[in-house]
Amino acid sequence: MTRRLTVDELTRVEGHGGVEVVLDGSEVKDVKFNIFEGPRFFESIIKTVHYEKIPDMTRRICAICTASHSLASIGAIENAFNVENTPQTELLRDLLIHGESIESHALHVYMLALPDFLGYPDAFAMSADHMDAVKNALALKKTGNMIHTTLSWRDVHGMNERVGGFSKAPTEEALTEVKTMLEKAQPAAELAVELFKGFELPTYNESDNVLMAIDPGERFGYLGTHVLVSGGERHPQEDYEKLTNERVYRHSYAKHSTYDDGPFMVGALPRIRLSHDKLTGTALEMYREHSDMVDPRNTLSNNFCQALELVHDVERGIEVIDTLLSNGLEDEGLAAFEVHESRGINVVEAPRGLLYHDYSFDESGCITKANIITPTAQNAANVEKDIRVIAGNHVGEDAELMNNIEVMIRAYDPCISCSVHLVRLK
Amino acid sequence: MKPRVGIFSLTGCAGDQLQILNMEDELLDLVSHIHIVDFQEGSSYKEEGPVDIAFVEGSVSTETDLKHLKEIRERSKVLIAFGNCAVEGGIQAMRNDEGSIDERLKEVYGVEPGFFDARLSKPLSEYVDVDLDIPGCPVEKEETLRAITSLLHGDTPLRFTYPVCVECKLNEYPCVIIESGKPCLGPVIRAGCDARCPGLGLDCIGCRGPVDSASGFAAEYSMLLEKGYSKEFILNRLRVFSGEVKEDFLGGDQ
Amino acid sequence: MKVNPLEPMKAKITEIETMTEIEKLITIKLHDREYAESFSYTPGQFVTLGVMGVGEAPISICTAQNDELELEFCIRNAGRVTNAIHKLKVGDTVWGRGPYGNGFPMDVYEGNDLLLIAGGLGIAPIRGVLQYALQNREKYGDISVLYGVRCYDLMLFKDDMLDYFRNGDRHGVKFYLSYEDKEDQVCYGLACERDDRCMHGMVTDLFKKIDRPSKKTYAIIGGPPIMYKFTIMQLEKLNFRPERVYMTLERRMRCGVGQCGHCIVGTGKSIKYVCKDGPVFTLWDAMNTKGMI
Amino acid sequence: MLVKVLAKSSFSSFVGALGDYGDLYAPVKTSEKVHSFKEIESLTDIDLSYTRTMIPPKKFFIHPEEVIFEFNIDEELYIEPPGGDERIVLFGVHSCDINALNLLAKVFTEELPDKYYLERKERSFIVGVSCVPDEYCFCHSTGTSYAQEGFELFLHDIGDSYFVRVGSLKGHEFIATHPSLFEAAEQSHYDSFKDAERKMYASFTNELEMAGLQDLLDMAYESEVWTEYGDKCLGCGSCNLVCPRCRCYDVEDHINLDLNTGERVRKWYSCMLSEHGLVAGGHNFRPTARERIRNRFNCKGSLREDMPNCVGCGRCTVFCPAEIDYVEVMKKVRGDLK
Ligand SMILES: Cc1cc2nc3c(=O)[nH]c(=O)nc-3n(C[C@H](O)[C@H](O)[C@H](O)COP(=O)(O)OP(=O)(O)OC[C@H]3O[C@@H](n4cnc5c(N)ncnc54)[C@H](O)[C@@H]3O)c2cc1C
Ligand code: SF4
Ligand code: SF4
Ligand code: SF4
Repeated sequence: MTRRLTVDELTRVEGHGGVEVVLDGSEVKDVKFNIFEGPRFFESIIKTVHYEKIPDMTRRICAICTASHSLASIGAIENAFNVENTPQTELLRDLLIHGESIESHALHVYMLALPDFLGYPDAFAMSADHMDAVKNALALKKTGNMIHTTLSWRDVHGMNERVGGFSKAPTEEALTEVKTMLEKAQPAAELAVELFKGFELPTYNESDNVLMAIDPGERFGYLGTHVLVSGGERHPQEDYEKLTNERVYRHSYAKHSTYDDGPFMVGALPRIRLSHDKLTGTALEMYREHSDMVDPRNTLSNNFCQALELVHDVERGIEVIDTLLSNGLEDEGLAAFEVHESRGINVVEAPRGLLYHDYSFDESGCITKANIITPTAQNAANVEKDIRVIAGNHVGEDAELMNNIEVMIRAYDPCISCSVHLVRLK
Repeated sequence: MKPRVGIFSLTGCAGDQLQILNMEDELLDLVSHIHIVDFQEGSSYKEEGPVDIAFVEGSVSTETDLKHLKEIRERSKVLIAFGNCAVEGGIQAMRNDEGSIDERLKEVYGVEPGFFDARLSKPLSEYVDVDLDIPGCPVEKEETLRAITSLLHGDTPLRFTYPVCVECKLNEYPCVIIESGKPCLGPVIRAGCDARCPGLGLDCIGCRGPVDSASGFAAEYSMLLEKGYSKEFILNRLRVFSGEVKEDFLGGDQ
Repeated sequence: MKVNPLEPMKAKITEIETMTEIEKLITIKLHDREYAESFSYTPGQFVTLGVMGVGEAPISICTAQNDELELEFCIRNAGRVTNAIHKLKVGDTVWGRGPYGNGFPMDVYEGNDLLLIAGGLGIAPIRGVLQYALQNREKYGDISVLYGVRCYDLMLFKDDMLDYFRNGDRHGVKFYLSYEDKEDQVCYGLACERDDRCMHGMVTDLFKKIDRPSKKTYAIIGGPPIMYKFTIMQLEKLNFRPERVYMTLERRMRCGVGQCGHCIVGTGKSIKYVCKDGPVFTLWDAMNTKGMI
Repeated sequence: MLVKVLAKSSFSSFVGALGDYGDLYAPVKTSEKVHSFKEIESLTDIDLSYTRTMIPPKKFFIHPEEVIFEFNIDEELYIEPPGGDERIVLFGVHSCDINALNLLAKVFTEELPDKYYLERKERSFIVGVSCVPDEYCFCHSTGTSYAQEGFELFLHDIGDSYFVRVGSLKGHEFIATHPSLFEAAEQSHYDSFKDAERKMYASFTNELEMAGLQDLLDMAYESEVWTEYGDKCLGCGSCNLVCPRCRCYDVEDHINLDLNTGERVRKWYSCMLSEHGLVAGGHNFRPTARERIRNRFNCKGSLREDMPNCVGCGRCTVFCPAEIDYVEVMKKVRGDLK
């Protein structure tokens, strides 16, 4: 007899998604990771729009990854028009994307995932017994947001980062203030690692994972031009189509990505796994101490990796600000460049993993064709693989199975509003 | 008894809910004044039954959204369209009058009509009575908080009924239209953001949607035409956050 | 005592009477005795009434000055502030400033006949005029009142008005009533009771019922903007001189003291502030101030 | 009127001495086309060659947005926010703006004295400076190109020194406490002053004939002018907000999350905004841009104390994104009677 088990609506995730598992006894017949956020057609909407306002539109693909989208978008445009940026711009962008990571991870690790581990429906309920954790989360999140507002001028969907630089450079006072906040936030970040290292990782979803992450260059980070794949491959971002191989699946309505015909994973776990040697001081130490918590065969390690990244982000943020302050800040205005018929591709690491923007322009700088591939779309196939594994290994109550699946999915920190290509099947 | 508050979301980027979570300094105080019965992004806890204040973000873009919205309306005393998607239909409504949804599905997904549960993105008011709108992409934290306190106080929240230019002037920001001919939408967009973009030397792209009196649209349109912007450029600009800019907004000569 | 003209003064609600579905009669007593005792006004003047945390709204005082240190207001629930006032109970606090504006110059009218014309909520200030005139009955000649309502349910100050209607002779007033809703049985009953004083129609139709006003009559109007135009046409037919027609106007107001600029009317030649130059104006003012009516 | 002379070589000592009175504000260039009265830290920030600031000095007396009361519901109290005691010096104000402040003072102090305005006025020290008109200035037409009162000191540039008129007791006291800065005015100084004034007057290129304008506006009530410019108008309110004579404001109550305390805020408003004439019940006395723009020009054209409600500073023209020219409209009113 077959049973259909479902989670109608995943909670504590960005956007709308659900799960369906069809079992025959203990045999897994079918699994679906359904995404039913409404269609937003960004790639078709932005056609004919002048490049100048493209980042303003595409950053609205997702609220929590807004800076990643805008930087991916700006980068693609700059690659198309060969824009040269100043070192100050590069540093500010680096700071910005670390800020986003802090904000996003603080929200996810502390407020969305931690309640799972401690057994609460949400952070508000959790605050009754763990006020400190919630206050830490809010303080960290606020710090991330502060970086965002200082550089981008709003918590969500800022506007100050632009093609060719920043419209207005932050003042030294503002950056110094951010630095003070970051210093104060350090213990809260480290506490996240302390908290998660104490949780025993369930093993029900252990299986092989192909991991993919950006090559951050010298230091651990979220910007770069190449992509690393577990096993040692390194590809230029321009090869992204080969890496992601998107397809529309009849059931789930983000397009699914596959690599070499198999699922792969992007996100904190791949990043830490592939570039942990480039982490900052404390984060590196903490990684070494608890490297057993970073298990490439267990996607639940993702939360711990996010906690590690929090430590890194805070430290790295301070470092970047120090460099900026010692160089002195200048209102440089935006870089000059010429618009021509062209195509540009760019990759960044959003908090949830690799994000690609690819645009083609006509000679006046208006978009003729666009393609955007988000981390959650890339992870979808891997999520389904994990569901199969969990369902296959499961013995016991169905309710527990579905709960395990939900916890696992949440560990990916899926950002469904972000998945761009999403529609629900009629 | 604490008012029962629901924070619901339809199609959008979830940024307006996030703005509630972003009220780091006030969040705990706020939740102590209200009883949250639904908050998809923030909590697994859900409760059936009536809702005193429903915040609904996102636009209606699927049959499921529509069903959900009608259910929310049914159980809610005050329904608030929360954010630009809910108030105007959002960025995803920008091309509503250009080509059908089927063509877009074909283009983005390469699938045949009828494959997906999708409809043209529309604001909530297209389908249900909306008691209050809080505009913005995303909503402003302060405005949201003010609306909540005002509702808790038993009052109707104040709305911004004047354009961004007012705040631009009060801040003494140089006008980007006058200084450099940029296509600023400030004159026709609802204030409340403290003229953030002009403050950075950027032209307002209208993320708070049109100010109540749409009479300025025609004047804005002809002003930008006069400055040499093409019709397509202006429409691409006006439509991003204004839903379908009605033809009659733009006067006869377009 | 009071140094900041924008500072609201405390008052307690002593009585609330629900008059219609949307209007309440609210009696207040000023908290500060000195302020209360020095509070002198003429009918047609207004105060701003407010609720803390919501705002203020201009409201006409609808009584004539008397020895009771209490003031009455007829308040229609029309928006934020008025809604908040409607929610208050006896004993609650409201906040007031005033009195503001120029009321009806009752001394100017002395020795003359009065023709009062009111529609809807416009009866609120007119009631004060009537009260004053009746309290000082000997100072005035004939007093006639034309009051137009939509239907009986929406009639304000019902007890007073029906008393004037039925016992006008005793009070020294000829009281005429018009109603718009044909189906209204109560009003129909009143019309049957005295068909020379009550009829179906607009308030302007009542001009058919009244005797031709004497040359020394002052006409005094209160009502919604649309009513003025038609009433004035009637008065002009009766050869009223423009300086013998008085009316009270409504505009948006934020301060009540001629600062906030919302209530401005007129042209370069004659700019007026309804709050401080009015709200009571003559027809001659209106003829010289475009946009006033 | 007392008159003195200030050598330009003493300029920096003079400005320094002004700083003793209070915080010094003067025109600073903030962008290509905008000057603003800002607090001065260094003498070099001051740009006395400016023509007009975007926001006039009224901002110091009626703040763009200010709390007029704090309230407490439980305690039943409206509390005036502490007025502060900082004193300010406004340095470099032009005659048109001084005249505008004089008229504004009438609105805010004459009938019912506005406490906030009065206190700030009391604690201010205004130093006027002569100017050179540009193509938008028409203050000679409105009779406001010369300030007779409303300042402590007025500096007229006469070459290598300033001809200083003393406009108030406060100004006189300043001179008395800084005697070394000033010299007595000689006949030659008077001559140069008159010369400079004559030159200034001759350099106006913009002009508006004022005679009978009030009547003309009245007669032009139904003129096509209002439709023509109403169609062009964006309804953005900029013209009012930059006008030194406009003073419309709005009032809002804000309540805090404790649902007990809060504040009453007043902020600048504009008659060009759609809700300016809206009353409860939804009736709008000025429903479209046509009525609103007509109202604005009528208000501007009206007289108060025999002075028009416009001081000819040209701001509303310069800072109108739709490029509606005040003088052009008024000229059309003259030419387009009905
Ligand atoms: C001299 C004078 C005397 C008066 N006397 C009386 C009297 O005796 N009795 C009496 O009842 N009234 C009287 N009024 C009218 C009274 O002042 C108004 O009804 C009152 O100001 C309404 O204030 P409010 O805060 O309740 O409404 P508000 O909420 O402030 O409404 C004010 C305006 O905003 C509009 N508005 C509000 N919300 C919205 C929205 N969501 N969308 C669009 N527009 C909106 C309303 O339509 C209205 O035009 C008088 C007015 C004046 C000037
Ligand atoms: S910059 Fe934009 S918002 Fe500011 S005044 Fe100019 S048009 Fe208005
Ligand atoms: S200026 Fe315009 S685009 Fe910028 S935040 Fe305000 S409304 Fe949005
Ligand atoms: S109306 Fe225009 S020119 Fe006249 S004072 Fe005001 S801003 Fe200046």
